[in-house]
Amino acid sequence: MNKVVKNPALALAGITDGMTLMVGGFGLCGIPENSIAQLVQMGVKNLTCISNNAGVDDFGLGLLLQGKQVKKMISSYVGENDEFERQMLSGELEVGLIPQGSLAERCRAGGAGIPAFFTPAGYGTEVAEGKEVRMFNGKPHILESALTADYAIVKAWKGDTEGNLIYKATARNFNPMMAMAGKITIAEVEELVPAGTLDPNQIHTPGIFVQRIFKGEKFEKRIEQRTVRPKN
Amino acid sequence: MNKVVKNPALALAGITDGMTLMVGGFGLCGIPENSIAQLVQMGVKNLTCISNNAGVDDFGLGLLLQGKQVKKMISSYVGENDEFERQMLSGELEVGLIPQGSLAERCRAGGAGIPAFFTPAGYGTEVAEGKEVRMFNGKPHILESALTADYAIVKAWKGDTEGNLIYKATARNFNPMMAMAGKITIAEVEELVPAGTLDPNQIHTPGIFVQRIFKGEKFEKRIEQRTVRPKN
Amino acid sequence: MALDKNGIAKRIAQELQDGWYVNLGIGIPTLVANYIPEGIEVEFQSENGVLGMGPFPFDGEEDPDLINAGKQTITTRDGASFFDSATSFAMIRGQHVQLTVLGAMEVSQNGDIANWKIPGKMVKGMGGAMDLVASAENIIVAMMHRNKAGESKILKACTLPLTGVGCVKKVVTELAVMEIKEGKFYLLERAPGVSVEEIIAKTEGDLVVPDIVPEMNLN
Amino acid sequence: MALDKNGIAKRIAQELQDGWYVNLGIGIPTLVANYIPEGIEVEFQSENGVLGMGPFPFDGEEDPDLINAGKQTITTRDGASFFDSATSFAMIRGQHVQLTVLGAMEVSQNGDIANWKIPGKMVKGMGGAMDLVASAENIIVAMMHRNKAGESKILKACTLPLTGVGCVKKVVTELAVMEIKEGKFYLLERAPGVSVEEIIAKTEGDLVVPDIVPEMNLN
Repeated sequence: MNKVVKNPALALAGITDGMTLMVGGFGLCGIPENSIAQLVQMGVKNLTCISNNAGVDDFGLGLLLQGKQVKKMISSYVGENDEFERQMLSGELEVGLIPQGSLAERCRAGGAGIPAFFTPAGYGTEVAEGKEVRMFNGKPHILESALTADYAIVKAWKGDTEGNLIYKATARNFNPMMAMAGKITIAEVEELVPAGTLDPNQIHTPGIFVQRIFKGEKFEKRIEQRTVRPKN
Repeated sequence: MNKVVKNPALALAGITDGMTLMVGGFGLCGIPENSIAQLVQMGVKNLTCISNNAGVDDFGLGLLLQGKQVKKMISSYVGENDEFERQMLSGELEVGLIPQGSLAERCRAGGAGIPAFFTPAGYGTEVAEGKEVRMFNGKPHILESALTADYAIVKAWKGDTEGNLIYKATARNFNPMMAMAGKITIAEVEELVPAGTLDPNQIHTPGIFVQRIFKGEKFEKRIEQRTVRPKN
Repeated sequence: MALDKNGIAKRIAQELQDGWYVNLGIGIPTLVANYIPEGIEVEFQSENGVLGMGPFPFDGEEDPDLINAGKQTITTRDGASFFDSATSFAMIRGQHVQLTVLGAMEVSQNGDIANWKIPGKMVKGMGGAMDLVASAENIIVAMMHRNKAGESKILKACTLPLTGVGCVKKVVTELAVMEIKEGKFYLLERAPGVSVEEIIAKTEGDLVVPDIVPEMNLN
Repeated sequence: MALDKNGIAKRIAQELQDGWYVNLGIGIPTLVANYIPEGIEVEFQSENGVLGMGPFPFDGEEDPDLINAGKQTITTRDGASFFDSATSFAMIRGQHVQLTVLGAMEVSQNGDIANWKIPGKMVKGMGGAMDLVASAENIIVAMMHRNKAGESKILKACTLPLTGVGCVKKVVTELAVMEIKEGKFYLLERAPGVSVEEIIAKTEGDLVVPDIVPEMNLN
């Protein structure tokens, strides 16, 4: 069941104006760089992007914002991004803010066929407005619904030809849940190996969740907050 | 944060009559054999056991049934067990049957602080009796609640002193979710290694979910349905 | 002539499409894996936590930690993966598995299925069946047309406790292939040499019979 | 004398207990990791998916794939683990993390906290804060007693949009340690050399002051 496509153009074929995309990553860590570059090149517009963050001005999803390709961002934390701020304040860009844990769980739910679940996060805040509240164990919870996307675009460290994925360190973050929640899921990987190479016991995302996979040409992996100790 | 205890007796200390236990495994695969033997020795009674299956007559949870230590089994599939059948038909043993996917998800929910979720499984069947029904995407779903336990007892392949666990093949099954859902979680492992030995990228159950860990003395690993091809 | 169990499995295998992930139940469904048509690739999922099942192991090479949902020792193919039960049912409930094949005690003409409980007899539990039938977009039932008492299992309404409602799309028995739609069974094919009359006689549910009912092609 | 940020962190570190898993927010809370009392072991969780964080990496050894929730490059200790965001918040929501320390713009005497949004200003989002405050059994707020305009942040009722309701148990500022219970702030300790009168003057919420308010012991 070979899912390998040759390049980002083939991987992202079918993404059109107005679609909803999930894009993996936390800050600039574990984002599908090559796919984002391809989205810029394709020039698709009016996208709804579900992604924990919105990148920085000149990297990550910030690149799509620069090209005014995004109609709506659904995230838990934005900012770090002047163009984002300008578009949001001017009303060009819609923004839906979701608690980070609810965002993760709603993506997982979307992939797992759980249409809705109760969580305590956001009760009593504006996040809860219009949502059902119910007590469990003496504590109020709100009902949150599943999220899905036309396409989910994720980035992994290693992948095989059947779409099995392994992530590295904290570059895992939202990628596994988004891979589950895409109607079509595209994975870009640093290393693409034949099926049978990866240990079946160590697969983070089983290939069933991935429809297309390609090896990214290069990964810049920009660091947002370089913090170091001096070597002595 | 050393969680190692020397033997099953110390690992299971605190389990008393009437408690609810989650016990990992699918059939006889991935069950905590040494802990079950210890429960038999302790003679604790009136237990509620949440476990996908109930073992066979002379192995797995069947051993607890023989000693009439179980008041109630919560499972998805029982049978393969004459003593179980006798106790159930005579009314000595209560049995709660739950669809397997709902059982897995309810354990995960218990561990993840999700008190309830909607699932399509069981709608229109006796499993749905008394449960809230709601339509999502044109399809009826029922509301299922989280499961937790006083103690969860799981079995892993490798574990480290901080309680990080790696399972082998399909012996993983219910163990990871049950590890999350126990107020106190006890892990028995085949191989116990110092912290830092296991690759942090390949941990199936992070140590935060495990309170006590011990190396099992021996693992019989009985096979329920040996099916083979002849070697030619 | 009515098919045997392998014949039923062989006919169902014709429904497989390239690239599908498939969950096979215990019994006749398991046999489907032996008849994958040439030129297509499918992957088998087992709900206890494995994707990419291969054939049974060679004698002496069985691994107690590697079983399928029927608790049989198995092997895996290249590209296999293991996962926990919650993830496994996420695949099933989330409709990532394209086809589920399972056995049944009864199927009704609105697609209800009963296959887990006979009141008054020992109840073994539903296992993963309720999740599978409630979730799958595409469910094929593989079973004998009648029970051991000679009563039709293709019914107007199920008499046994249900496993799921309105979910079965297709039924393959030793006599016929039937589709379920709009509250009726539609006879699509008959087993080689089996007459339409015999199928009608052995079917209790409403059966729509077209003028021409082709024989199954099992070559 | 009022504490500096490190003093606040040092005082909060005294609350740590052996074997706890702890989530530290951005800002003052991050500093708590520098003052773990002798003889106890705690593990730090970061909600982007790591347990067992170590110190910042040596210059030149930073790994872009290894960051904390503040997007800072980090290292890990022996026994660390990585996991996805859903599992990370399962730990938090499921109360497997024993202590959460975070900053705030306002705290009210019934334990409400506001720390994510100032209407009319740019909104950056709540990140994981709403999950953390709604879930944690044990939340300590680390902040300055007053804002830059000199207004008390220790209030009868929050004026800013809430992050969570009735969740804060303890507040540590540069002036005082206060417990929240029964709808009031209880003054537990004062910073060395800070008078009870100063704390009262700078606190807008109802403050219960015992006869004797010990000084914090920061040695």
